[in-house]
Amino acid sequence: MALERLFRRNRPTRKEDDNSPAGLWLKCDACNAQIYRKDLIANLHVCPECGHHYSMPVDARLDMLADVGTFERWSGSIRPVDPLEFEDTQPYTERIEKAEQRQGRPDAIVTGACEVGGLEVGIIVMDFFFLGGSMGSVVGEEIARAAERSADEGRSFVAITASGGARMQEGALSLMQMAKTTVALERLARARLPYVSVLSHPTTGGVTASFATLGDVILAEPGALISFAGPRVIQQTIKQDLPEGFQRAEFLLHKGMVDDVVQRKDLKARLVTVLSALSGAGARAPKEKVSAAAV
Amino acid sequence: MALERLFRRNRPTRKEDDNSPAGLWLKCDACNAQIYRKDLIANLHVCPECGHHYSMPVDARLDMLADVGTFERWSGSIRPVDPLEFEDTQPYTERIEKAEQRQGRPDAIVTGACEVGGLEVGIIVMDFFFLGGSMGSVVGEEIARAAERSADEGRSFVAITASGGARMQEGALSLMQMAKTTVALERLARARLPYVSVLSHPTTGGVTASFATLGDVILAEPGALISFAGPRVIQQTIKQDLPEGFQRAEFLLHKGMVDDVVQRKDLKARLVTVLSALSGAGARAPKEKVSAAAV
Amino acid sequence: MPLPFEKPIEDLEARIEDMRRYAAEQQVDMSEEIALLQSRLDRLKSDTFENLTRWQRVQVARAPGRPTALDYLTTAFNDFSELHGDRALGDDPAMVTGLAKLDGRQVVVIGQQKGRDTKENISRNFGMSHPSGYRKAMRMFDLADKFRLPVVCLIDTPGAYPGLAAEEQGQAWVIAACIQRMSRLEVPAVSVVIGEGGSGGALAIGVANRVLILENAIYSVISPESCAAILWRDSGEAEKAAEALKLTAKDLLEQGVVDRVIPEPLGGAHSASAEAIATFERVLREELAALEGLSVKALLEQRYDRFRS
Amino acid sequence: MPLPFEKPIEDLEARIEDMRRYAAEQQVDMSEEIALLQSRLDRLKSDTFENLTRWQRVQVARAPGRPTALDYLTTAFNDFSELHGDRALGDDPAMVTGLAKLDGRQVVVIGQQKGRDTKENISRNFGMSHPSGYRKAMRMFDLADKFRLPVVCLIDTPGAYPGLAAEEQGQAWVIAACIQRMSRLEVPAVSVVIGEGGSGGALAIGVANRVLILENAIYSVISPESCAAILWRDSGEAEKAAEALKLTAKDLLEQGVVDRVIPEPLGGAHSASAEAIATFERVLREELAALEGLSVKALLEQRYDRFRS
Ligand SMILES: [Zn+2]
Ligand SMILES: [Zn+2]
Repeated sequence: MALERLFRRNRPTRKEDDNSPAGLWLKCDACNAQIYRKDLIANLHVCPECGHHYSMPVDARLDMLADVGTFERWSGSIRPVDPLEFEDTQPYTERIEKAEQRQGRPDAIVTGACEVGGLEVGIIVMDFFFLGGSMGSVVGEEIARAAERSADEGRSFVAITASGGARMQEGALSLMQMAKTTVALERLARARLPYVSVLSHPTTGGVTASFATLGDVILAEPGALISFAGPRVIQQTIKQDLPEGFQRAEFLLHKGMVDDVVQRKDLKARLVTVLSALSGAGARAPKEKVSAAAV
Repeated sequence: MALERLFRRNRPTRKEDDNSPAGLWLKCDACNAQIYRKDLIANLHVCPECGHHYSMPVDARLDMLADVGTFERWSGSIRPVDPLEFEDTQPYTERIEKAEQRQGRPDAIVTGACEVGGLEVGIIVMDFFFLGGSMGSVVGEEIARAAERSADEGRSFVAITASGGARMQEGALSLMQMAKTTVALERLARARLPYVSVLSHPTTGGVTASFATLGDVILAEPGALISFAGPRVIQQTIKQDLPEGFQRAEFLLHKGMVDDVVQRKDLKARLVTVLSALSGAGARAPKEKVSAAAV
Repeated sequence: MPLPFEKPIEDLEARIEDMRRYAAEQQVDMSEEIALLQSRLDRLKSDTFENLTRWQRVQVARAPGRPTALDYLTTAFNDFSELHGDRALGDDPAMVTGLAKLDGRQVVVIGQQKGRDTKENISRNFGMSHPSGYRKAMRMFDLADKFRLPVVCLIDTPGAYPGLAAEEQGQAWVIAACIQRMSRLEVPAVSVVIGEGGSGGALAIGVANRVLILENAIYSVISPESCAAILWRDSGEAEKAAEALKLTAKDLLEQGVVDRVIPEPLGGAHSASAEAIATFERVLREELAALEGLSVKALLEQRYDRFRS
Repeated sequence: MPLPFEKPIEDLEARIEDMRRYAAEQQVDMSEEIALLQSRLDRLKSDTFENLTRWQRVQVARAPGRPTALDYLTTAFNDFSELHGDRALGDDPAMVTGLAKLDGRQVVVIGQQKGRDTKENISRNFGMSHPSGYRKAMRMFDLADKFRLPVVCLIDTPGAYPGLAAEEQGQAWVIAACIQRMSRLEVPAVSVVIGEGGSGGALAIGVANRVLILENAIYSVISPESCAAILWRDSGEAEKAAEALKLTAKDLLEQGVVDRVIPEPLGGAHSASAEAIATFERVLREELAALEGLSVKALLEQRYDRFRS
């Protein structure tokens, strides 16, 4: 049934996340073709048969976008705490530990500086495999710091989003990250530096409802689920099936919410075109105040 | 059938515009009640039986809104010319002459200064009975001058609109009045002086698509037809009947296009409330530049 | 209909009432007994309401009869003049906006409106806004900036509406835009959580210089029910979730999410709305007065710092 | 398929072609005759196009094969990168917007797009925008101001669409807002009427520092057909209406509605689009260069004065 497919799709390609025991081969969720994992990875985690876009690991994303050898990591110095001493079926602290071990980073984000087609860029990449890419205080703080540092250094800003939304284990503090990331973007706006957000599968909840949709230009990956409320919630609310393609990138393009849907193989080139087109003013007038209308 | 009713309605109450020969009595278009003309006029041209709002002559409108004896006329010094030497079934010049004789003013508008509940206001009232209240160079110029003078004198601005749209006999020059009136409003915005527009029946075409819908607050009279394209044009385009109440004030309130639909008897009081609420800043900082977002 | 934990209070009140009637009929003086019972009632009330569990607070925050935004706008304020419409999508009945005076001070008001009965609840969509509601709020922010009027936002929503049209019209986009627009206000802004502060739909009008909350109101990233459904895979565990989420006024003050708690009358705002609204008015007046002196720059920086930290 | 008055030209061209073929077959030199015919053809063309009636200009302005906005954007400009959507109602295919370079100068482009064939005409709604199109244009104005990029608008529309949804979504409101927003641009703006300038729907993106028009384009408050239907009560009188409305480039230059006419190749842009686009590019480059020096204040005042007078 539609909804299930909707969730079986776009699964990541990391061993523990797919159904092929050996993990050498996997069956494409979209076209059922047998794919050799190496080919999938070589093809930017896009099915060579049907072009279905799978979630992309952070490192692969950075390799794909940053000019060779230019990426310099900013994030990683702060670690999540457990302000609410939150415990459901297991303590929040344990969830974080496991995720950190599995993903090799303190939280669901990597930020840093790099060149993209020779353009100086500040970039953030969310890690959906770290507690669903949920945004807590650390993720919010890393994003805010990256935006502010990019503004200070006169860099364009790029965000690659993938998130289930706010991290509820941090309660209202996670909600506040929506405001924190939003106000931090103000620094870029005042410096007239372009911010391009790239919405990858899935981008939902508090992340979609804050910095992710505030890009001067918003690009989306094919088939990406992009929403405020998740399809399950909506279905429970309205008690009916959702239209095919609802909340998908192509649907949102039609609804006027994103500037374009871009194939992964074309993403870097498009970023270079857009960023270079918009980065004239920033260089010229980094410090000047911009009228709200123009921001 | 709906459309016809839609056009039979809201007809003016001037002798030559109704179907009662003697003109002492008339039959209400909305409820068919026999009404004594005096009662209708005493009731602000609103049917005492069903509350149907008829078009209101300019002078009656000014009497109703301006504090007694405070109205000072600004308009009337400029007269329409015939830049295109336009002639259809009769020359434009003849049409103007007849209208001027009938209405006793050079064109379809009266502007001036007055007090409304003690507040200093610049006001414009359109005359639908002068060539359908169409906006040509004179109407546009009078509006622009009134807006600028109000700004210079620190007055709030009120527009009572009633128009069939642009005056096609002046060709593209009449189209340009849409831009002229719009830029003139800028002076009020920069002085942080409030502008309230009141859309009366009918307000359509180039007037609706320019200064009329740029009020800080937009009020509409009950049952008023307010549109860009007229119902006939739309019906010819889409080849189907229009929904009941389409393009009427109440419909537009529901669609989020006007701030409220106000009974004529309550209009002055509402204007006073809104204008006094918004006229603090103008007094304080008449000359200061306002950021576009806030305008 | 009382909340579950209010039953003992209601019973005792009934007894006192009964005794009064009896004394009147029999024309005997029972004032002493009644006084004793009255003081017992007060103790019971304070014991109950000072020791409410977080889940019970959630119930109070949602209690029928609790003052809604319009109750405040028409009682604590004067000359409330509602302005409708977002000029794009429609007019959202779940978001009420307009102009009003508070103690002679002209302000722009924005309030999330729940129904005061089932019929109104349906017409108000239970206080859950569509994108047009947030667009209307942004229109009011523009108006407030242009005419230099302070902004007061009353937060009371289970959350932004999760529906087809809402998603199609970019619910996430307008919430983000509303947060951004409010953070750019060049005038003082005060937000008050008067009932339910439901997630991003509440925060959208909560990016104020001062964020207040009523004693029994809640503010949370997710409803206890949804949280329980996700983490415990059982929405019946809402009580546990409410405890874990630490979503009461007291919790939020400790977390620094809110700046001040507005006390409610003993027994909750729903038991004495006039008194609750009066206290609200007094506190709001203080808060607006305190912000009045600040420059545009100071207001922007204070708001930036408050939400950046 | 030629326009009615192009028939003689087409006939003569056919004859010349025929004679060339004949000469080639027979291997006889008829260059002299052909040269004579060729010069006669040139005279015929210039006679025809210099003396077009206004109604004939209207037909040229609407001629199939006449370059559309996208033809200019993809030929006269480089690196055209289309940006979609208004972030509120949808993405209007009748209004194409994005980023592009003209001779190395980065600009924001907005163009009203008719179809180049019936299928595209239907998908583009014959170049008639809905409110989302004007909202998208306003988004581009914001982008242009923020990043200090000049704006180029290509006008080619019968008018804003007169339909149910368009009215419901406030067609009049967005046109007024678009006129106002464009008048506030803090960057240079040039609008070019490349085909049909239809009423308010055209003016909405025509509040520029410089307004240009192609030699055979038109700009009018109302279409000749509608004007005839209203004033002559017979849309068949469109020819009379076209004459009365004085809507040609030459007329508008005299009326001061446009600032400059861009010449078209003999026979009209539809007969030699490459040449037409090349001329367009050259003129537009001059115009943008001329505005480059001006301050924000100067740009705003120049635009204010241009449309205020
Ligand atoms: Zn596949
Ligand atoms: Zn009646």
